[in-house]
Amino acid sequence: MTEARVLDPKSAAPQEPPQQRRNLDLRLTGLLGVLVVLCVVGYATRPDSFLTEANISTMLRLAAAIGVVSVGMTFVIISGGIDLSVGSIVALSGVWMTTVATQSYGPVVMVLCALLVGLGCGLVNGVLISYGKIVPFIATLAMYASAKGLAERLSGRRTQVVTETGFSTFFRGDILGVPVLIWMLAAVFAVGWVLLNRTTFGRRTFAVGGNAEAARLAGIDVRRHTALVYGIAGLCCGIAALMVVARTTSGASTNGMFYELDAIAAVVIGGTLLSGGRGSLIGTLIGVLIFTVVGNIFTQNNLDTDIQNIAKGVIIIAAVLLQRTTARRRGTRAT
Amino acid sequence: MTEARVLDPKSAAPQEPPQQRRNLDLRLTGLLGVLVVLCVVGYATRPDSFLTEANISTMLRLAAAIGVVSVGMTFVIISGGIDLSVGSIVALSGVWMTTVATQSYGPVVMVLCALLVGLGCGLVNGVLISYGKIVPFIATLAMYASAKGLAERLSGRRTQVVTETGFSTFFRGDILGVPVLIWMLAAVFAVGWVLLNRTTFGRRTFAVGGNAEAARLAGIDVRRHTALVYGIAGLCCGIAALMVVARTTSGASTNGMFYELDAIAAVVIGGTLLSGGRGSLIGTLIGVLIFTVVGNIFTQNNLDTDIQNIAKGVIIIAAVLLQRTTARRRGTRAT
Amino acid sequence: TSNESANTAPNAVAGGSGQNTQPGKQVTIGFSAPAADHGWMAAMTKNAKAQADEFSDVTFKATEGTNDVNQQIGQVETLINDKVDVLVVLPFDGKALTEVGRQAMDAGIPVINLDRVFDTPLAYRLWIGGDNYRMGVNAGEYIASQLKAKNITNPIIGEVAGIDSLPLTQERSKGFSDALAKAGFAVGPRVSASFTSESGEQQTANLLQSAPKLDALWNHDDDQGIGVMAAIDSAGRKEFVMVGGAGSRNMMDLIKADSGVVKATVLYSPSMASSAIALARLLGQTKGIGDMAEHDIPASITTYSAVVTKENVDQYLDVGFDS
Amino acid sequence: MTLLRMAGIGKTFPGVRALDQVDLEVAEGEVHCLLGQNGAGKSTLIKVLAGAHQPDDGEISWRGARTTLPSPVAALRLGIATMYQELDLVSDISVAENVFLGHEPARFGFTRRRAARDLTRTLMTRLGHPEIGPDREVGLLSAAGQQLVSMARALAHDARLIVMDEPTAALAADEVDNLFRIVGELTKDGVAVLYISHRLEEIRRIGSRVTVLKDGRTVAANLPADTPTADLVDLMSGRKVETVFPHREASTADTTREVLTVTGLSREGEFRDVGFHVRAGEILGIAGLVGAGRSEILETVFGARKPDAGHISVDGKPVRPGSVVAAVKAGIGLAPEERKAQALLLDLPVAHNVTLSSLPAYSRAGFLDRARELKDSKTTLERLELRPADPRRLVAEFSGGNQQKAVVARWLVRGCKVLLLDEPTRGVDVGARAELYRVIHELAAAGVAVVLVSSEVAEVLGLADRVLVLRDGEVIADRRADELTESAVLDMVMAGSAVTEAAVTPDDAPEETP
Ligand SMILES: Nc1ncnc2c1ncn2[C@@H]1O[C@H](COP(=O)(O)OP(=O)(O)OP(=O)(O)O)[C@@H](O)[C@H]1O
Ligand SMILES: Nc1ncnc2c1ncn2[C@@H]1O[C@H](COP(=O)(O)OP(=O)(O)OP(=O)(O)O)[C@@H](O)[C@H]1O
Ligand SMILES: [Mg+2]
Ligand SMILES: [Mg+2]
Repeated sequence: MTEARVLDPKSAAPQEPPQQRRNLDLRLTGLLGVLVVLCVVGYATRPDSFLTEANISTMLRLAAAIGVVSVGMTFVIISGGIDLSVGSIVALSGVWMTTVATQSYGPVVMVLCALLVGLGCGLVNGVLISYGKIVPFIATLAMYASAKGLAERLSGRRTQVVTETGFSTFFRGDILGVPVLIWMLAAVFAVGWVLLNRTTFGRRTFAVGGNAEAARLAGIDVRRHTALVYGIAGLCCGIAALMVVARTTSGASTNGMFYELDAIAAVVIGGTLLSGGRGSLIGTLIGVLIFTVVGNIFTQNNLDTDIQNIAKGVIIIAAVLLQRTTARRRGTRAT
Repeated sequence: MTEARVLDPKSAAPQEPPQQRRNLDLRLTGLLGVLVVLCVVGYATRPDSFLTEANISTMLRLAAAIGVVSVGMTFVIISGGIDLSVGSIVALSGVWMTTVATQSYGPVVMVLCALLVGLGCGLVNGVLISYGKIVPFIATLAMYASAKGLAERLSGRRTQVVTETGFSTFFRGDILGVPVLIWMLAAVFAVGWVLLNRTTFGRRTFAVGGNAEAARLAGIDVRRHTALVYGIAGLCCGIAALMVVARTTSGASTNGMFYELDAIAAVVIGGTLLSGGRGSLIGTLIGVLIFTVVGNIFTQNNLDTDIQNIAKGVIIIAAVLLQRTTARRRGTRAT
Repeated sequence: TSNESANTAPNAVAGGSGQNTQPGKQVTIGFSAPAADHGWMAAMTKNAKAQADEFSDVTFKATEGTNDVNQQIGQVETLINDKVDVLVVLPFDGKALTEVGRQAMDAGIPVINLDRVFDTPLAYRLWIGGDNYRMGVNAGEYIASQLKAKNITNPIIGEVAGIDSLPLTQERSKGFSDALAKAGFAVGPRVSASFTSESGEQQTANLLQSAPKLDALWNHDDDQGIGVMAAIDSAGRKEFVMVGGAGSRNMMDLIKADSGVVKATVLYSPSMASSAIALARLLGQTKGIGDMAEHDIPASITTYSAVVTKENVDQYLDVGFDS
Repeated sequence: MTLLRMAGIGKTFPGVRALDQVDLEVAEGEVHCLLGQNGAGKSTLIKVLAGAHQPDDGEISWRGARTTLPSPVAALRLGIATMYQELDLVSDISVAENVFLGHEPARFGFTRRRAARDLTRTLMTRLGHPEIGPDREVGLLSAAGQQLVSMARALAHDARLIVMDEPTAALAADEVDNLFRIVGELTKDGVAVLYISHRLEEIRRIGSRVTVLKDGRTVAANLPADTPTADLVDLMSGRKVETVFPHREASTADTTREVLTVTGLSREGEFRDVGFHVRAGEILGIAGLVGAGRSEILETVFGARKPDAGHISVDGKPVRPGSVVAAVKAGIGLAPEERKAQALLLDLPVAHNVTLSSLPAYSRAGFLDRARELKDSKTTLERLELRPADPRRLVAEFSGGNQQKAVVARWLVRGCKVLLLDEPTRGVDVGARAELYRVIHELAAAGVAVVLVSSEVAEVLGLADRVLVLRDGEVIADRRADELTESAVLDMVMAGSAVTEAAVTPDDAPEETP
């Protein structure tokens, strides 16, 4: 046994810089790195066409619909939920707005119709989840089946062609030389970013996803908030439906297929935690772009679908490993 | 401190009814109720054919493959993970075992091949998730794409017909008048149940899913455990591949489509928490049967697909609401 | 367009004349097909049902369409358990449903195998379907002749295929490249969509980017064709000849109008479903086909993939389906 | 004989040097106490000892031999069992499963469930709580119940060294005695205990020697347990801290105005017919044993639970029962008991946690004023001596006591009419505690009606104007604080239980064995 001893009590621990921001930035930098690497690969394999304005515009327009859906999905996932019904809602909104009855009222009604149908479906999801206390996975799975069925019924499973020329002219056109779809994507992202990062609504979304009970005890109306978050996701689906209809000049119950998987994948690749409470819209945007660029490179290089699939799996893993900084930092806790 | 408590250990210590168990039972009873109601509906609408031996056997054989996959999925979800790759693994195992090269070695090698491929893919998932620290959603999404691509490449996208007669004879046959597939389903469920509820492995699975950090601090090798759980899920996919190949007498890269969604839905309907730590295999079995019976009723009654989809959504919600006992119990805190 | 023709009656109906229209013995026909998730498949199901409705002596039982072969086997089994008189099966994957087809035949239920073919004739009484290889060949030959006529020597020929993992897509592509090879041409950029207009649009948008100049383009499927057309339209491209596939009403209208790139489509008509039901009824009533010398219905019928162009389009408008 | 020696231990988290040259020595059969302010590195040190963290430098020897602890299993194998500060139990599974997690009695991989249950029952009985059955779900137990399960788990390991990180933070007086009885039994068997607590009187009751950490360094080692409090505090904080309850300033508010009125509040199985009122500037203390229903009452007043009967009103206006939103609107705030589960967003910066209940005040038209948010959070953190006082850090990176302060900070920022504090000083060190007391007094002086629940009777008596004594969900006394003494309160809360003479006040003799 050793003697009692007393040492110098005045030593101090060094102060350190704000952690969170740096980590997020690091993660996003990693992701951006992946995107840049992909672009370099694209350019190396097809120097003639990859970085042309036309190809970039094509990629961005391709990314538009899934990008908008992913914005909504980011909100849902940050709030601790999941939405499997986005694809079906896109289909339903698109079909509804292009039925003959709706088209005869002109483009404004068509747009409103898509937005309202999307919002409505989203709110039904939200109410089932928050007030009906049904787990998000199940509630939105039910909506997935129902909305799809309804879209099939409404359309009689036929592709509804847009005959309303005003609609097509506007949404398929350009503004200041940039396609309307790209403007829309940018606008939705910008509004989403501000909403998530600069408003009380966004702050509450993080709180609800991080610890719903704590949020409730802090005086947040968790149920109403949850319902609204799914409403936002639905609204995004409505906007995406506009985009898909504009691009394909038609509404069909097959639109939006696999959007749920694609959107969730983009959100998660983008660094948003599936368990909620943490996430970033910029990450989501980069995630969407990564998938779009990968698809474009495959097509540009005329690869077989089977190789594409294998490569896609490998790229997903590589992308995540490249941005694993966070996992390492949290390693001590999360291992 | 009460003397009585301390000094007389045997004292009254009012043995409270084990809470957990009772609630689980209540929940399962609710689910079983849903199943019974569905069977009554089935019988009422088709009294001539619904409850015939042939129809029941058809339903069970139909449920076999997805049932076995759901057993593995239950383990994964209880351990706090998710597996999106099950469908692709079923496809890959099926294709691999039916390639000409494999078939020439005879039925035993075919069976081993399917099981090993399934197990191998599952372990790759597990290692990526536990040692590679990639979130399950992303790791298994990557496996989903890669395994599918590999299956397409192996099969040259052609359906591989089973020419090995020994295999078909056995797996398509009966034992004691009951189809082999149904025996297999029963066996997998029984083994799974014992493993989950009566072994240290199973109980640790709950702990890992409930609180991974606590499990680690308690001395459980969480990473190895996680890897094994995904291995089990992969093995189940291998078994399911045997079943699908036996039923279709062929292996194809299109097998197993949407199994991930169906299995997750069955598991969650069965009362297993998506967030991990809680769940029951019996619930999963009932969940699988509910979906099978619903499909059968639709077929028997000649309903339109679009109506079927809408109805399916409604039935999912109804099933959950009918078994919402648990939600209400935890309601005081969780509202 | 589909909107205009939405209220018109089913366009393709078989068995309109002759003795066989007289009501006979009551026949229950079981019908199983993949999910009606795009226009062509929906038209198959719809035609089958419409054809069945034409006959007072037919009870029609359709099961939920599914793209899971395991599920489809279960459904066919259910129909067998139900003891239908005749089965009409359009399998998602012919090889995978062969055994259950055999099972039905063994149970004494004649099976009409629609379109995607079973592995062995033992599994069906009659096969009726299209000729995917010939469809590709016809598309290839049409394109080759067009290009030859324009004296193009080194053409860039694009292809928008359907779901790559289906045998029918592979056959179509093979026929296409074989026919082109005969003319000394080869397929240039090729993408595969999934029979939906959205996927058609996405894939074509990418394809058009990778090929700044095209001479011809074959699109396997007119359902995805709506999206393909939209992509071509947004890219503002019109320097090439496009040929469609399957023969939707929409595409035929475009061919007739002759105002864009679409010059032809190669038929793969869902009218075969109507024929299948008509033949199923006859099988159930053990009748033959009136105009044939044979007493029995033949064992296999292949529909012809006609090339529909501006010149002959009027003649085919009635089999054009709503995409 | 020296059992464990840790020398020169260092551990750095990104941006924080949590441990820097720590030395520690534990002898067989002693209760070695580890002292230090919030964030001094105590929990980090014991996590290194448990194999949960890997040290960056330093060496560890066990019974004289150098060893490494690469994983929790390694530590458990050596015979080091740990009760962590943040209850690390799996809440979804049963008590027995938690107790034997990782070392289940088993044959060929099959669990022997009967054996596990029987052993658990024996352990819980030894801990004095046979009513916590082996099949109960841990998540449904109270914090104290969970602490007992944690204890049982440590005992189940048959360890040579048991590490206890603030085991009494969630316990009431009777439970503390119980714990100390067990500690006594253990040390008699030669088992060593490494004991962490912020309650210095406990150290005098059971401690053998004391090691003091400050800012990740050992500033004093192996001091005798009877080292004067003032010296210990001095070592820990580097300054003199007033450990007594601060002098009450007279309230400036209208102290006759009844702010919170509760009548006839009942909830099936939890409490019956509870009524009380709190005036502006008054501090109402609630005393009672664990399970007496104190937390439930606060949560019900706050709307987090729906009462079966009863009325709640603030400033005479009735508050809609069962709605937190309504309660917060009416000006009620609650600092809940379980900070991790009920209060904190671990993955968010402290600033966001602090302003969570006051978002409308920090926004215009829904847009946040983030600069002001940061500034105010920083001020509040500094006022509560939260360290490091960097509002942008994630809550998860703070030590337990500092997290607790963040919870209190939330309601300071909000400024409410009624503040309900459930165990506000749990895990808070002596210096900061004095600060918290001062803050509570200031709030009262500013006219806030404060309701304080604490398991430390001395704290209730020292802070409150009036004390409500609860037993089994019923109010048995409502008196002025200066009319009561600690032993009187303890008598009351335990009356009806078999012995009252065993009730010990914290200033009693250091050692006691049953
Ligand atoms: N996982 C982590 N990541 C970053 N910093 C951490 C982590 N864990 C602890 N720290 C930091 O290490 C320091 C020591 O924390 P520790 O939990 O050991 O304190 P403590 O002495 O136990 O305090 P308390 O009495 O409040 O429990 C603190 O500054 C804390 O913020
Ligand atoms: N002696 C006990 N030890 C542990 N848990 C108990 C005990 N008695 C009751 N409980 C459980 O605790 C619940 C109530 O505990 P709770 O923590 O809410 O009470 P409390 O008076 O607020 O005590 P504290 O806040 O000091 O923990 C009871 O419903 C019961 O399940
Ligand atoms: Mg600590
Ligand atoms: Mg309490």
